[in-house]
Amino acid sequence: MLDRLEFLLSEAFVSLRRNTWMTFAAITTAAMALFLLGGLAFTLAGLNRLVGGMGDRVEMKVFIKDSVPAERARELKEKLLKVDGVSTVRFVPKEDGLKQFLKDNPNVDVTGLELDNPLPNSYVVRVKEDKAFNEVAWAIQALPEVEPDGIKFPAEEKEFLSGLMRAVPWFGITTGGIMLITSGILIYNTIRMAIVARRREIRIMNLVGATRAMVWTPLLIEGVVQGAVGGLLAALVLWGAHRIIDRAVFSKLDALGGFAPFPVQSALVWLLVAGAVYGLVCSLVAVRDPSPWRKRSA
Amino acid sequence: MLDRLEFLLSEAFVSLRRNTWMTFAAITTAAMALFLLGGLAFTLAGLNRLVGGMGDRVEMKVFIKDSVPAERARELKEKLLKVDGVSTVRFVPKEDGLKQFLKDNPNVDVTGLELDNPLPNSYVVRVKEDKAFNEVAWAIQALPEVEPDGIKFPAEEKEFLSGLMRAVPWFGITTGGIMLITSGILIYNTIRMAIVARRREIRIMNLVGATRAMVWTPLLIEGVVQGAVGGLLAALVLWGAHRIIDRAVFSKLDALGGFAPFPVQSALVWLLVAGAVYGLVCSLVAVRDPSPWRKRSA
Amino acid sequence: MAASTAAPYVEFEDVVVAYSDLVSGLRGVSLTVEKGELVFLCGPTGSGKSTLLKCLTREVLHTSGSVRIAGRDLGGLHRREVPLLRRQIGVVPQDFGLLPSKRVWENLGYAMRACGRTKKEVRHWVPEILERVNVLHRADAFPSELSGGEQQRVAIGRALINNPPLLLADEPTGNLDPDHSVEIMELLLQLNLRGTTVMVASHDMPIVERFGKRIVHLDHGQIVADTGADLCETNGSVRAELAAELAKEPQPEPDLA
Amino acid sequence: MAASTAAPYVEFEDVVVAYSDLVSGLRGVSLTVEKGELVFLCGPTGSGKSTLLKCLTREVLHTSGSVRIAGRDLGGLHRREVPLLRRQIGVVPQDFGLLPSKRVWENLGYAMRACGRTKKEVRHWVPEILERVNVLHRADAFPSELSGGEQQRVAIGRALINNPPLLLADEPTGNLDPDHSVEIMELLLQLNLRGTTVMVASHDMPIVERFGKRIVHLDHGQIVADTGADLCETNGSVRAELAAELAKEPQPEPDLA
Ligand SMILES: Nc1ncnc2c1ncn2[C@@H]1O[C@H](COP(=O)(O)OP(=O)(O)OP(=O)(O)O)[C@@H](O)[C@H]1O
Ligand SMILES: Nc1ncnc2c1ncn2[C@@H]1O[C@H](COP(=O)(O)OP(=O)(O)OP(=O)(O)O)[C@@H](O)[C@H]1O
Ligand SMILES: [Mg+2]
Ligand SMILES: [Mg+2]
Repeated sequence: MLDRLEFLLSEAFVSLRRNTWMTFAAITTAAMALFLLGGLAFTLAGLNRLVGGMGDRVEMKVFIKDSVPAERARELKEKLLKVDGVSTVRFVPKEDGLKQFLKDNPNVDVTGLELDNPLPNSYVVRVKEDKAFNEVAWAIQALPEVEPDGIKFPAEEKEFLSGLMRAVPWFGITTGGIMLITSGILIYNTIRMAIVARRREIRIMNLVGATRAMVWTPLLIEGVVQGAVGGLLAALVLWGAHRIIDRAVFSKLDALGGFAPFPVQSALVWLLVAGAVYGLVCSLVAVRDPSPWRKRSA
Repeated sequence: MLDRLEFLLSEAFVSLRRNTWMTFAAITTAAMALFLLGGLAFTLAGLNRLVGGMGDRVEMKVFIKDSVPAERARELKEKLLKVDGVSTVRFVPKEDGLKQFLKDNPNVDVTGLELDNPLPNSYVVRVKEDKAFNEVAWAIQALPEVEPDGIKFPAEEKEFLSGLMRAVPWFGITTGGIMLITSGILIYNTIRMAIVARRREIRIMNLVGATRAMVWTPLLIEGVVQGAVGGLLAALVLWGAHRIIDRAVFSKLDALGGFAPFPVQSALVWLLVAGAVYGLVCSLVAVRDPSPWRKRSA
Repeated sequence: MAASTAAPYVEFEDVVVAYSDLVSGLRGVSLTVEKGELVFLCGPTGSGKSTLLKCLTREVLHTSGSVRIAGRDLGGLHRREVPLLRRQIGVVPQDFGLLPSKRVWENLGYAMRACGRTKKEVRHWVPEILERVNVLHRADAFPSELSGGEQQRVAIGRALINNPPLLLADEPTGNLDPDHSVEIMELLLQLNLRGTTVMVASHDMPIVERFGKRIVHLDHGQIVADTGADLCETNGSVRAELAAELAKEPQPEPDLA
Repeated sequence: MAASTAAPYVEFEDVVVAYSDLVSGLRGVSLTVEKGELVFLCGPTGSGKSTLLKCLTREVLHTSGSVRIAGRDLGGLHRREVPLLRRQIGVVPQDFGLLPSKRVWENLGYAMRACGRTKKEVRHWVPEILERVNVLHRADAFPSELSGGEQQRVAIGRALINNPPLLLADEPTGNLDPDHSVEIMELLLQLNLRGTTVMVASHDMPIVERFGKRIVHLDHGQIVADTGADLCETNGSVRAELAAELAKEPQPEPDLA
């Protein structure tokens, strides 16, 4: 049994060593497909994180009626937090509002403003989910303490961002679909290459009485090894790409909150496993389709 | 001469027809590489357009000293337009400023504000290029009519956007680099496939006295045809991808100003040409590297 | 001759092989070969000799008729059973059929391992067989680095290695000089004398006739003559020599005539 | 014999071909062949016959010594000149060397087109040559669909097609039955009588001897014997027949002896 296993393994490794080019092509192809898929997965995960962070940032200003005393306005916090979909609530007393306004508009003539503050008390309300925004706004508007028409929606730019983030899943799905098809074609080509390269050899092996398992097990092992090495390579390339992008893009862009750190270990493990499975599937399909070398006989 | 050309062409086409699988693999590989590159080019062009549109939107508010009479403030326009890098300039009289403020903050108590307008006259200045922003700001600040520290920079969100747009070229370069490497590997693999597939045949052709040109011209023609068909395919796939993305993403996202329409004709022509060149380069490299079939003899 | 038991060992019954509507390899061949026989197949090129041998290894599936080995009908053989069939048969294909990416000794070793032998057996037997067919000095070469005759001898060596009960050799001396041809033919005869059933397709009439064995003549896919062995037992010297030689060796000798 | 002019047509001078440190194909061969001669190369397998012929087509580059055809040293030949050299030589390789993806007639057609012939010439000559080597009925088959002998005859046909001044045949009858072998050999002789210089590597001693031509014996990469033709002009009948036949045909006959 052990002897047999050793035979199959040595067959696989001798073949890997001798068919240098085929090995190279298979490994790079596997690496490329896995790089595409791995990069996609990582990008999607990162964007999701980003969307999560962003969604929370989308906030509205709620202005309280001037007739409501400051004391009661403060107590409104509890009521607001009870509204479905509200994440956080921050009270902005009219004094703080004026300070912020003056800070934003340093050139405003302040004479008289400090004595007769024209700004109302207000709340900054953040919603849990971007989608719930409108419902939350309606619910808050219904509160008696809130000024009629007293909700200020996010600025144009924020709306743009939230729209972008809403589009991300769609974008991910279409890009992912294209990449999957691409790597599918790569897999198919690898398989056909292997079949063409080995047609003659398999015919001869069969002729000397080798069973299907005997001819194919080394092929499967080869496929698994190639796929695994390809996966490793993909992980390394992905890591490199991450570093490049991190340096080139994200270091210049604090607003994005920095790039997600690269999960070296799990990337290595996952891409290795994915590569091995990819290799196995490749060789299995190559091995299962008997037409190319059976056409010749019979 | 014509007879000779016909021979070379028929050689190429017979071979294309007989090596069905090789033809298929080469075409899909070419299509894939061109799809990646074409998609990249299109995306970059689209983003540039977006950045162009955005960059223009990045504006600063310039507040004029209250001591400067409205008349002279109006005349400042000329001076501002002369500043290097300034794109457009819009005067906002203090009255309009207040109106805008009240519109933005509908809950502000207006009592007294209309009589004693605390806002200064201001200008909204747009810069031609995002990068020139700081220099423009410095130059304007130096003008005597401008309030000291009287330049209001864009809001946080705008800054984020302009940062993102500043990052786009970098992002494009890194992504483009990776895609170029990817398609480079695809090209290399295609070439090696062709060499392996033909090694024996070329040896025999040489043996019967065929010159290098005679063996290779059909190969070059084959490569060009495969590349061109691949390019066509890439154009079609790109078109399809454009439609999918357009429907899935951009229709939901008005802020992006809609997706750039797909330039069907020029895409077809360019990708066809690119494919033909790609095919030619592939076959030329395949044909120039004699080692695989020369090792055997001598 | 090497005596048979009840049923014939190899049996063709009205076998037709049609490669296409126009081209046929065999058109109605009926032939029986007893266990332990040595049969030469002769005939002009394209007469169907290789096709006949390929029917026995199931490289070619006959269109009609029936092919039987030891009573087993090859027509009804499941794909999984084909390897088992082939392990019972030593084959020397006309185009040698060596694995181009394996060295000479690996080619033989692979054939042994394919039939379930251990590494130890490979180490022991491969050099011995290579010695016997005279290519031991090229054991580390790849097939493309061998001369035509050397390749042929490797192919013969590979067929011998599992001591199969049935040996099919297609033109085993086509690329060999007369001395080596006789040597190889005597090797086949020797195996035959030990009980192996041997079928050889050959053009080399002088050598074939010298052995005085049964000769089946094919032409255009049909058997045109079948000269029995006993009719022309002229050159018995070879056999006598071999028999004497074998008597010295301490190996088991199956039913010798 | 077909008389020579001044310098010998083919000339080997102390040629050594070392495939590796241990394996050598030729070890110091000196040989001259006059224009219009027919030379058989004989010797056991692995003795260097194929290597010698491959030196002339530059498939193998000799390690030392010099190889000359019509006074031209092949050692100094630029890579671009090799095709021109090969167009002057008809080659029948030992492994046939047919293009697997081309049909039989395309294989011949390609060889013609490679040498600059027109489509019209291909249409005219290919069927004629295929007829001559007896495989016209398989003109549309791919090489893998042919019997061994048929493949060999296609290879011979391809070598004949450009009417080359020098013809090299490596084991051209290895897969042919005696009748076809004689036929092919006579074809070669006929070409020789018309002025083509012919070198044939062959094991088929009975046939070789029957023609009574010069025989060069090789062994272990060295020439061990060189039997001149005139010594054994026993069987002149073939030549006489052919000469008579040729006399009838209205073709130009270069310097016949
Ligand atoms: N490409 C090669 N690489 C290494 N060794 C080779 C190569 N080709 C031939 N040889 C060796 O050179 C020697 C001479 O080979 P060659 O083919 O010339 O023999 P040959 O006389 O044609 O034999 P045969 O009659 O069997 O065809 C042999 O020992 C062979 O193994
Ligand atoms: N795979 C195939 N496809 C189509 N026709 C074939 C195939 N193999 C053989 N043939 C044809 O069948 C006929 C018999 O071929 P076969 O190989 O059996 O002849 P053979 O007796 O072995 O000849 P040789 O002595 O030349 O090897 C030939 O006409 C050949 O062209
Ligand atoms: Mg045959
Ligand atoms: Mg040889």
